[in-house]
Order: sequence, then structure tokens, then C-alpha cells
Amino acid sequence: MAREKVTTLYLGPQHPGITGNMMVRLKVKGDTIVGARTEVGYLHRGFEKLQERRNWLQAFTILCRFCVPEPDPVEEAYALAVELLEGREVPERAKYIRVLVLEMARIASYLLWYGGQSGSAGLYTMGQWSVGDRNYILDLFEDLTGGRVYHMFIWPGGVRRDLPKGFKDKAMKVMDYLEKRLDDYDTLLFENSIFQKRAKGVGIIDKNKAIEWGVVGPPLRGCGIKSDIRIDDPYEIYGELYEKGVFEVHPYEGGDVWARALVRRFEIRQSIKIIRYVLDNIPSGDFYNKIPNPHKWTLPKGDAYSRVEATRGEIGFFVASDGSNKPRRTHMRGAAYVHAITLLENILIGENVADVSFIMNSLGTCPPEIER
Amino acid sequence: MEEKKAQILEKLQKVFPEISETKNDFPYNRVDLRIEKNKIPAILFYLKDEMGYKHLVHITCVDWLEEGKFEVIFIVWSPVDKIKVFVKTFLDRNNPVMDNVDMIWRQANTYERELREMFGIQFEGLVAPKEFILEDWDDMPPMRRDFDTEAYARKRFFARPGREDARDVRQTIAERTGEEIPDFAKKYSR
Amino acid sequence: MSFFNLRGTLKPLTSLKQFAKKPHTIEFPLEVPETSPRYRGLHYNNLDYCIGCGNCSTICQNAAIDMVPVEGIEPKKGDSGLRPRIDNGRCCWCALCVEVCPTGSLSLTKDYIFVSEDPDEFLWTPGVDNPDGINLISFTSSPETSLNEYQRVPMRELDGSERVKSFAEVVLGYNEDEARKEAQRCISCGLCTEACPDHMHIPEYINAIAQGNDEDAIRIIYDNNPLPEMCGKVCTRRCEEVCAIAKRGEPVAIRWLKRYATERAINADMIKEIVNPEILPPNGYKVGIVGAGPSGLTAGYYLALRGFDVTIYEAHDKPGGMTMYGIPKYRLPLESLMKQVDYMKKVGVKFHFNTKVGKDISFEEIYEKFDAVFVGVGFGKPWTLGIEGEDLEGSSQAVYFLERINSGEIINVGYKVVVIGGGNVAIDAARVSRRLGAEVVMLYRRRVEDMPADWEEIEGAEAEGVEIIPQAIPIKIHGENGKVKAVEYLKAEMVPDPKGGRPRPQPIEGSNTIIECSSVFAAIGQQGDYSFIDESKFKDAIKIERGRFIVNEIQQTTLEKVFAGGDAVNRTADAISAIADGYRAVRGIEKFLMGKGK
Amino acid sequence: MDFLIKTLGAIATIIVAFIVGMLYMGINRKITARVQNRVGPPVWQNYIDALKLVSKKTSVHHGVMQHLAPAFLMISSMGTLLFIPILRGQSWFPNLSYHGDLIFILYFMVLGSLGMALGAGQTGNPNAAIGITRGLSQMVGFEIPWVMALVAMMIQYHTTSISDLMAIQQQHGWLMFQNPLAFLAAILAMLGMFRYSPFDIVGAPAELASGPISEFGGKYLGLMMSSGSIFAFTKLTLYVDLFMGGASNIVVLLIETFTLYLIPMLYGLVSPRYRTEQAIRYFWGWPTVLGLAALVYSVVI
Repeated sequence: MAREKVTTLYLGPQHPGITGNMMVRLKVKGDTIVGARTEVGYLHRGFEKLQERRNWLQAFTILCRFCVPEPDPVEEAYALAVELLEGREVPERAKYIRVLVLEMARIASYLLWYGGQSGSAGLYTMGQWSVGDRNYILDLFEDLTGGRVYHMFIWPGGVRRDLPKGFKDKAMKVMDYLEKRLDDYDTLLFENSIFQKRAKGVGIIDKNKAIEWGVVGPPLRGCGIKSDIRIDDPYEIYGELYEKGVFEVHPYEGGDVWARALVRRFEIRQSIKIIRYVLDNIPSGDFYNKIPNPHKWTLPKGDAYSRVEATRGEIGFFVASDGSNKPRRTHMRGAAYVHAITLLENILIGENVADVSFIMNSLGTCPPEIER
Repeated sequence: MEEKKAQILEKLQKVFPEISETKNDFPYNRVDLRIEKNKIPAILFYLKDEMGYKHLVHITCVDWLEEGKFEVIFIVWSPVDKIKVFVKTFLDRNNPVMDNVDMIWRQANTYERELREMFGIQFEGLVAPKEFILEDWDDMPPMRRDFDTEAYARKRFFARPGREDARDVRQTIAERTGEEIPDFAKKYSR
Repeated sequence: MSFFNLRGTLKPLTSLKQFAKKPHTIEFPLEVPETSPRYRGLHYNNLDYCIGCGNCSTICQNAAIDMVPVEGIEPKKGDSGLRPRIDNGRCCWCALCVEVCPTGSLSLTKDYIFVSEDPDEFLWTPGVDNPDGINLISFTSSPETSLNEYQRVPMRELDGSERVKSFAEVVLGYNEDEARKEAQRCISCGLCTEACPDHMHIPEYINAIAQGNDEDAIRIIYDNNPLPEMCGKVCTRRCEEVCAIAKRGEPVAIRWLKRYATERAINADMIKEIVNPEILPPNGYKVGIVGAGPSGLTAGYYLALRGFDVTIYEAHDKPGGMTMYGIPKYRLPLESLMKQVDYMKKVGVKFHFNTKVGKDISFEEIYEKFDAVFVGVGFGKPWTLGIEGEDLEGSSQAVYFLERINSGEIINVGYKVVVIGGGNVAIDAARVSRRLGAEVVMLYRRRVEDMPADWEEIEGAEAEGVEIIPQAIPIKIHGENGKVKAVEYLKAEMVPDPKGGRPRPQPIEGSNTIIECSSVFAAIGQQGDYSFIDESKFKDAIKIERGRFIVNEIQQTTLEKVFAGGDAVNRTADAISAIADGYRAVRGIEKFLMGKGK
Repeated sequence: MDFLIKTLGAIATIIVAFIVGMLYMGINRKITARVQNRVGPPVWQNYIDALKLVSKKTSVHHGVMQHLAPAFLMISSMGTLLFIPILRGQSWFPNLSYHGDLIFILYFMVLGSLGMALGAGQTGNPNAAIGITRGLSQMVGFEIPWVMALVAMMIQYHTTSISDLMAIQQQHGWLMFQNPLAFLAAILAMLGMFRYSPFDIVGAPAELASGPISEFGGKYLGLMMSSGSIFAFTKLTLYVDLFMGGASNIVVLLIETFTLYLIPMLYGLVSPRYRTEQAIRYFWGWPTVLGLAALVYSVVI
């Protein structure tokens, strides 16, 4: 291969380095990327159209398929949007359980990210560890919701089931275990000189442009900007928890993969703190503000938009109702929608081909979220 | 927060007397306003550059088929004010054309591609590859309300045999008892 | 390489210590992981509890559930005979079907492995194809977690102490919000329509109410019931007995919802405006109807809509039969019945009141004059107790008592009334007596739970201060100066029926008890009075067996021109059956006359 | 007769190399799994895999070189094996050793990679092409300390024959103690030679979808796998011969080779992969410095 020749390299749609079915078409000069274009359309399932044909509750069951690694924030976003639209109150206990579920999902998703990030760097041991440990979180999910991956648990009005017996003890044990394991992870991954070499200075996002570019979530915090929906636009009990100092939001300077990794490393420990707090302080009471018979449940005319902080960043759900028992329009905003298209196309320029999936993983791209 | 919301509207209405409708009575941090479509880039520019609404949260469209209108909604967020502003506009359903806004936010380009493909809204001046999510699509833009998903699926796919013996409960009982459900009532059957 | 990070190279090597730890994974066939008690696995359906309402099939967003007939399950009232069959290739185990199952029969199991090479095997009927699933049930719904609302919207009523003061209507009716909320509970399965003798379009009108379209609801109701407001107030509501929701909770208040809808039309003009029925041009046939009870009115109304010339003969001065004279006004106010009859007059039904057939006009005359005759005379004659002292002053039949009260007479029942019987008539008599200011004691042969009266009525009576003495068999009415003074009864014990029926009361010797009282009303049932056709010409032609007309499936008696309906035909003895008879007779008469051709 | 025995001996050598190499890979998989908190496949899983792959039909054809590439690999690994003395002083593992076989092997070992490069290039898969460039670049990286280490020894003992080196070690003790700098340089080069992490950029699954071998399946993959296991055994034996004085019997050989095999394997378990330029910089860093030092040491001594 001639060094100066520009080659086109297709990464995907079926490619082990891509987190789902999408394609990045790279223009490569040697090992350096001179142009990138994200091509999607391999995973379009028309969920939003399907939701228009289903009633408000039936629409809820396909939500978890919007993003496989972390389905709960989408459920939460939908539930919040519907609740905003209807003005439905959620019992306090349900809010706590929701936060519990969301934070468990955050941990599970971050553990999967550990696997993806280190796997795309070639350190498979880390991925096996973290995905294996994620299983313990999935066990908790199974106890709580009955499902391991697709929980379909948070729905408008509250949650579907109360905490099972003995859940607190089991969850606490898992949290203790995880904390110990996180130290192991640090030894293997963050203290590893090769990983540091790979991650530092790669995939840099410009701090001054970050908000304008639509960067959200851990990548934005990795730019040194303190921004988190949980404290900026608080939902459920996050505002309260933050004021009480149960968790912190800590930005890291740099804007590179390393900073984003540190953000996640920090937040997974915060999530454990939140779960501990929630389990200790969960109030008794109802877990569910019952919705009427789903077939006849109508929402007032209007629209609402909810925002939730997922591990990939801001997830939002727009719902519009025409007053009937079915949504007029639902539209999900996934963080990856911006991250994996305009942002990725921008920051890949000048990077090494070997770093593409590394950078994609650090941005948390999730194709099902883009196409829905 | 209520004061801030009122201030925002006041300020915007001063600069943009064209704002036709505002809604401010949400119990949470949201402000709605409606403006005609050719003022959209101007008001978005103003919101972003002058008022600090730097974060484009969402662009979406609702098809009000019965009224013959598309409602395009821009949601912007200010990290300082911590308020969402919904900028809404109506487009004529038969001629859905509006200005491109991707020079304000680059990522608006993606949203516009999606709306173009899913609703057939034309953004004047939009530079982007023709196809986004759909491939070789020759039907009507699929997110329009008059696109019948079920009919499309029937046309395009076939059902696996083996389930023809399914019965409708209401129908079965009506047949058994000789009940005649009048036609006008059938829409209320499930 | 300018700098060598020794720590960064060697520290990760300590991770190799994991080699000694126990692995996360297991060797699958040797070790099987235990699923959690809430696991959402394959379906299981308890066929005994399932009533085939099909709610699971409707909620399934993947269209994975079909309702199919299952061998060995016979359809019956309150059971469609269909059972869900799952296409496991489509199921996403969201368990919404479990959450909406009104009976709780459908659940998910811990079992999640199902392997087959044949794709058709993935279609299976839970419960039939996996009978052992009953031991593995994991994800279930309880009334608390279910999506169905098992609590009925409470009906506002006058307070017990308040209502004994007057004949004001006890039940206040739903307001709009309550009605919408109650209507939303309905799952539209339609099982109730089978239980309704008249097969009213219940899911449809409830859905119309739920959607806020009361006028459509009224139109749907009037499709086969011309007396819905009466039904909405006093119907025996067999529909609610089979309501799918009632399996684990309180049934949908179908009756109150009907009442709500019909009350939206305030007067006859409004009913006409809303229903706006299509009246066919006169077809030249004339139909005579004997008795303006529910069956007669129904037949008259629908015949009139179909272009027949209808004339109704009624012995009393007001229409309605038993519903007018038997049901106290606090349950069914006069206006609400008259409103509906006025509406019938508007569509062209002709009435002749105070015209007793057999006395004022002979049955033969009617028979000759009309092309078809419908007889809906009901059971006017009560059974007597057959015990000593029954003819004393102050002792009478409850039906007559109610009739006099409803005609506007003022009756002095004295300080204490004893009502004998446990049916609706008995309760009515008791509650009316309470309103007249007397203390009331009810004597009933069996236990309270055996009483044929509505539970709502029983509760209402108790709330109003009626004392119910169960297992009491009256044996004598004591008199003084020709007036009732006391009732003597025997306590009874329940003994199982050797024939397998319900337990029978067996009087206990020597347990005689005497209650002092001023009046006694007997309400132990009525019988037909067919003296008006006791003419040689018809006596043999119209066959009567055990006090009832013999009719075929189109309500035709053995005399082909004569149709019959109501209590005089059916055994259920309620208004809605009478209406159903009337409706059926309309079709029968239509078929009989039109099919004959003129 | 002598030729027949030699031929039979050669076949036996190859079979033993195949079995042992596969076994090592199986043990590798098991150890990897246990470090990764998994149970892992059985040790004999690789034999099953190889059997399955070889029994598959191939329906994709890209050209002659694609068909030949696995053969090149096989020839390279088997040929190298035959030039390396398996056991010291035993006649029943004959080899084609001669004076200067060390230099011959140095070139012959690269043959497989070159053949692979041609074959993969013909498949037209951009991933394969990129993988090949990376592989060749990386080879350039680790060949330098490797050659330096060998040259250091050649200079030290004035011979280019493996058998001679083995004989010398009998007298002077193992070379790894005689010239530890050369040994270290060679070991670091070996990390690259085995293409385990952190030097697995050639076939990095997350970027290149297995790189050069992405268009090879079925029989080809089976052949590559077999040749890979033979080659692994070959390389390990060569290291044992050069630095540990060779083995006198098969048990000692197994112990020594396995111990050596553990080094790239265990280090690979805990290391992410280097990018190409990082890998080259790595090899041209400390390993080369060590190699140079070994050269100086051997000259000085």
C-alpha cells in the first residue's frame, strides 16, 4: 500500500469493533484518518411508528429495545414524559426503587463499557471480568424485575413490582463485592502503562465547543464541564440526593479517551454509593400509582419532553398526545444520535485507524438508539 | 423559576413581536412559544448567541393529519438558566418547506435528515446525503400519519401459516348467542 | 523508548492471581442455575381459572397470543371456551398479559428452555401443553399489582337513616367523572353479553362511555332494550355475575353505567333526538299486545319501529307492569319509567290503559282483530303461605301491598312488620315498611347467603335497620280482634339435601318463637293468572304447563298467531328476561307475518 | 534405509510438534479462561476445532495465492522445525541441521509470513491488507532485537550452528546465564513473535476483524491453526536449544518449552494492545538497547 494513497475503509455494519449495526466509512491515508462518515440504517425497526399504533402502555414494552446495554433510562424517560403529560404523581417509594434500578443499570452499563473499552484496546481479560461481574447485577435485576436484560420495569405511575424479600442484603453484598473488584480493575486497566499510552491524548473533544456540538454525559464531563441531567434538571430524587451529598459529579479535564474513562471510573463508585443510600433509606408505601385499564387509558392533549442521564449521556423522550389512548407521536433523543454521527465524524479526523472503535467506545455510541 | 420563565418570554417577545402564542403555565422548567416558520433561524440564533441557550436538546415533528399541518418543535436548553424552551412552528402539510438551521448547531443536520426522510419536510439549503435510515424507499415518508404500517407489512411480508384458527372472543360470543352488534357500535368493540 | 514505566508494566501482572479464584461461569449441563422467584419465563395458564376473556390477546403488542378453542373446555356463561395460545417465536416476555389477566390464571414460569427444530412447535397453549408448569409458576399478578382495577367506583347513596324518612331515590347515580372512571375498568371482553338474557351490547356502550361519547352509548343501548333506564336502576344484572373482573374483585358496575348513560337523556324528546331511530313505513300488519309490562313494551316498541301497527292493552292505569307496581319508588322513580313510555308513544305505540283483557275486552276479540297477538301478562297472583291466621287483618301479600303503595295509597302498617320471604319482593316490602315508620323483621327459611335477593338490596335493608332472622319457618299468625298480633315461627337447621341440591331447612321441634307485630307480609313467590283466556276456544289451543306458556324459540305459543313472553314464559322472573322475550318475539312476529307474505 | 528412517523421523517430529503445540494452545485457553474468571473449554478443544475446520468445504476463491498461503505457512513452520534439533544427542528426532542453520532459520521463519502476506493481499479485503502491513511493520520491529541477540551469540561462540551452540552450552552452562542481555532481548522479541497481546495488532479483532485471516475459513483456517501450533512449538524449541542448552529428553523439553511459553501468554493476558507505531517504538526501544548491549558484551568478552 502506497503511503499517501487515500483508501476507503468500511468499519461495519457487521464488525466486532462497532457496538451494534452501523458503519463508519473511513478515508484513510496510511494509518491516519482523513475523513469519516457514519452510515446508519441497518437497524431501523420503526419503533416510533409502532408506538403510534399501540396504546400508551403497550408502547412501553418496546422501549427497552431502544438501547440494549442500558434499557432502563429509556423506560424512565418514557415514564417521565407520560407522567409530565398526564400530571400523574409517583409515590415516594417508587421514586426510590426507580433510582435504584437506574443506578444498577448505570453500573451494569459501565461494566459493559469497561469490557468494550478495554476490549477495543485488546485487553480481553478486563472485559471478561467486568461482564462476569455485571452478571451479579443482572442477578439482582432478575430478582427485582423478573428479567435479566430487558427489565420492562419502570412504567408510568411507578414501578411494576415491589422489592422482593431479602433484596437489600443481597444487593449490599453485591455492592461490597463490586467495590473490591473495582480496585482490581484499577490495577489491571487504569494503572496499566499500555492502556494509559493508548488512551491519553486520543479522541480529543474541544472543551469550548463541546456544549454547542451537543456533547452530553460522560464525554462532556470528560471535557472538564460539570454537567449532569441528574443535577441540572433533576428528576425523581436525584436533586435531593445531590444536595445531601450522597453522590458527586466530578469533571475531568482533557477531553480525551483517558478523561472519559476516568469519569466513568469515578461514577461507577458514585452509583454504588447511591444504591447503598437508597437501600438504607427507602420509605415504605406504595410502589405504584395505578394507571387505569391500559386499553382505555387516555392522556390529555399536549406534548411533553423528559430528560434522563444515562451512561451515554442525555436521553430524552418526546411524546405528543391527541387525547386518545394512543400516542400521536413519540420521538426519542439518544445521546448517540449526536455522538455517533456529527461528533464522531469530527473527532475521528487525524486519528489512527486502530483507535476508531476505541474512541467509539469511549463516546458510548449505541446504534439502536440512533435508528430506533 | 417562574419569574425567569416570564422574563425569557418577555425578552423574546420584545425582540420577536411575531411570536404568536406562548405557554408558560407548566409546573416545571419549560416555556413554549410558537412563531412563524421563516423566523425560526433568527429566533434560534438569538436564543443561542444572546440568551445562552447553547444546547440543542431536540428537534421533532408531529403530524396533525386532521388539521393538515406539521408541527416542528425545537427544544433548546440553557445550562445557566436551566430552562427548556420549546420553539414551535406549523408547516403546511402539503408543502412542508422550512429553512435549514444546521449552521447554528451542526448536529441539527442529523435531525433534519431524519425529518426529511420520515416526514418529507424539505429544509432549504440542507447539504447532506440523500438517504439516512431508510434504504431504497419509494413509498410515502413513513412517519406520516397516513402511512399505514399494517397495510405495508401485509403487502411486504407474509404471515407464517398455522394461526388461522384464532378466534375473536367478542365475535365468538356474539355468534353463539345470536347477538347482532349494530355497525355503528363496532368501533367500540375492542 | 525514553521512559520505562516499570510499575505500569508489572502491577497489572498481579491480576493473574485471579487464576486461583472460583470462576463466574458454570458447566451448564452439570450445574443448572436457579432462576429467581420472579423470573419471567414461559407461560402457564391455569385452565380452570381461565375464562377465555381474551384480554391477554388484546394487550399483546406482538400479536403473539391467539384465542383458540381447546378440547375438553365447553363454552358456558362467563366462559368463552377459548384459551390463549402463545406463539413463542413472537413473545417478548414482557408479561403484560399476566398483568392484565383478570382471573390471575395466566402466569409465567421459571422454565425458560424450549428447544425444537419444528417452528410450529413454538405455538403452544399454555396449561394444555405444559401441565407441569403449575409447579414452576414464578411471575404472577395479584389484585394489587394487576393492571385491572378491582375496586368499583363507590356509588353514592343516601345514608341509611336518611333514606327511611322518604321514598326519595336511594341511589344517586354516577356523575360524569365517576362514570368514566368506572367505565374504564371494563376490559371489553364481552362475556357479560352472553349472561344477559337480552344480549345487550355491553362492551360497546361501556367503551362509548369511557371514551366520553354518551350519546353513542345511548344509541347502542336502545338497539335492543327500550327500557334501559328501568334496567339501569333495577336490573337483576346477571351480566355482573360473570364479569371477568369479578373473578378477583368487584364487577364493573354495568347497571350503574347504563343508568348513567340513559340519565343523560333527560326527557322523552331528548331520547328521541339522540336515538333518532329509523322507523320503517307502515307495513299494514297489526299487532295486539296484552299487558304493558317490560316484555309487552319491548315488543311494542320494536314492532312499531319495524312499521307494525301496535296496540297495547293494559289493565292498570299506568304502564310498566311489575316494574311499575312491584318495585318501590325509591328504587325506580315514576318519572324515569314514564319518560321511556312517553318516548315509545312518540315512535307510534298505541296504549289502552284500564283495559283488562277478559273483562273489558275479550281475548277472542283481540285475537280476531290483530294479525298477531303478544301476551306478556306476567305473574300477577302471589302464592299464599298456607298457615293459620293468614286472612287476619294486617296480614297480606307483599305484592299487593307494594302495588297499593305504588298506586299512591297510604297504608298504616302499625309499629312492627314481619316480612316472610327472602326474595327481592320481600326486601322491597321490608324497606317500604321501614319508610312507613315501622320496625321490620324478616323471616327467611334458609341462611342469609342463600337469599335470592340482590346482595346490594340485602345490605341496603340492613343499613336501613331491617332485622333479618334467617332459618326461621313461620307456622302460625296469631290474631287479636281479627287483627294480626304476632307471628310464631320455628327455628330451622340446615340439612344437606340427599338429592344433592342446596341444603334444606329442617324445623327444630320445640324452638317456637313468637314475635309481636302489627302487620305480616308474605312474599314467597307469584304465579300466573290466565283466567282471561279461559275460553273454550283457546283453552286447548294454547298449552300451559306448570303455570307457564309453552313457547318455541321465537316465543310462539302452540297457537301460531299468539306469542308470549315475560314471567309467564320464562323461569328467571326478571325484567331483563322479559325484555329479551319481547325482543325475540318481535323477530318471531316479523318472521311469522312477513315470511307469510300478504 | 537411512533416508527412510529420516523421513519417518521427520513425520514423527511434525506429529509430536502438532500435538504438543495444540496442547499448549489448549492449556493457554484454559489458563486464560481461569484468569478471566471463566471455566473455559476443555484442554482438547483445539483438536476438535482443528478437526472440524479441516472437515469443512470451502466455497470462496480469491486466487491461487490465497490457496497457497496456508501451504506457505505450513512449509515455513514444518521446514523450520526440521532444521531445529529437538532433543540433544538423540538420534530418533533427526534433523537437517548443518553449519549455518541458524542463519538459514532466520530467513526461513519469515517465509510463512510473506506467503501469508501474498495470500491475504489477494483476498482484496482491506482489513487483511491493513493487517498485513501492520504485521510486516511489526516484524521489522521485533526482528532487530532478535537478530541482535542471535548475532551476539554467534560472535560470542564463533558458530552459526544450533547443534554447536547446544554442545557449547553443555560445557559452559546455559546461554541465558552466559549472555543474559541477549536472552532478555530475545525474550522481548519473542513477545512480538507470538503475536499475543500487546503485539496482536495484526489480527486485532476489534479493529480489523481478525486481519489477514479474515477471508480464510474452513480448511485454510484449520491448516493455519495447525501450522501455528507447530510453529509455536518450533519457536519454543529453538529458544530452548539456544538459551537453555536443549533438552535431553522429551519431559525436560516439555517443561522448558512450556515455561517459556508462559511468558508471552501471561503477559498477554494483562496487556492491552499496542498500536503499530507504538509496537515498533517499543521494540526499537529497550529490546534493541539490550540487544546492542549483548553485542557489545559478546564482543568485549
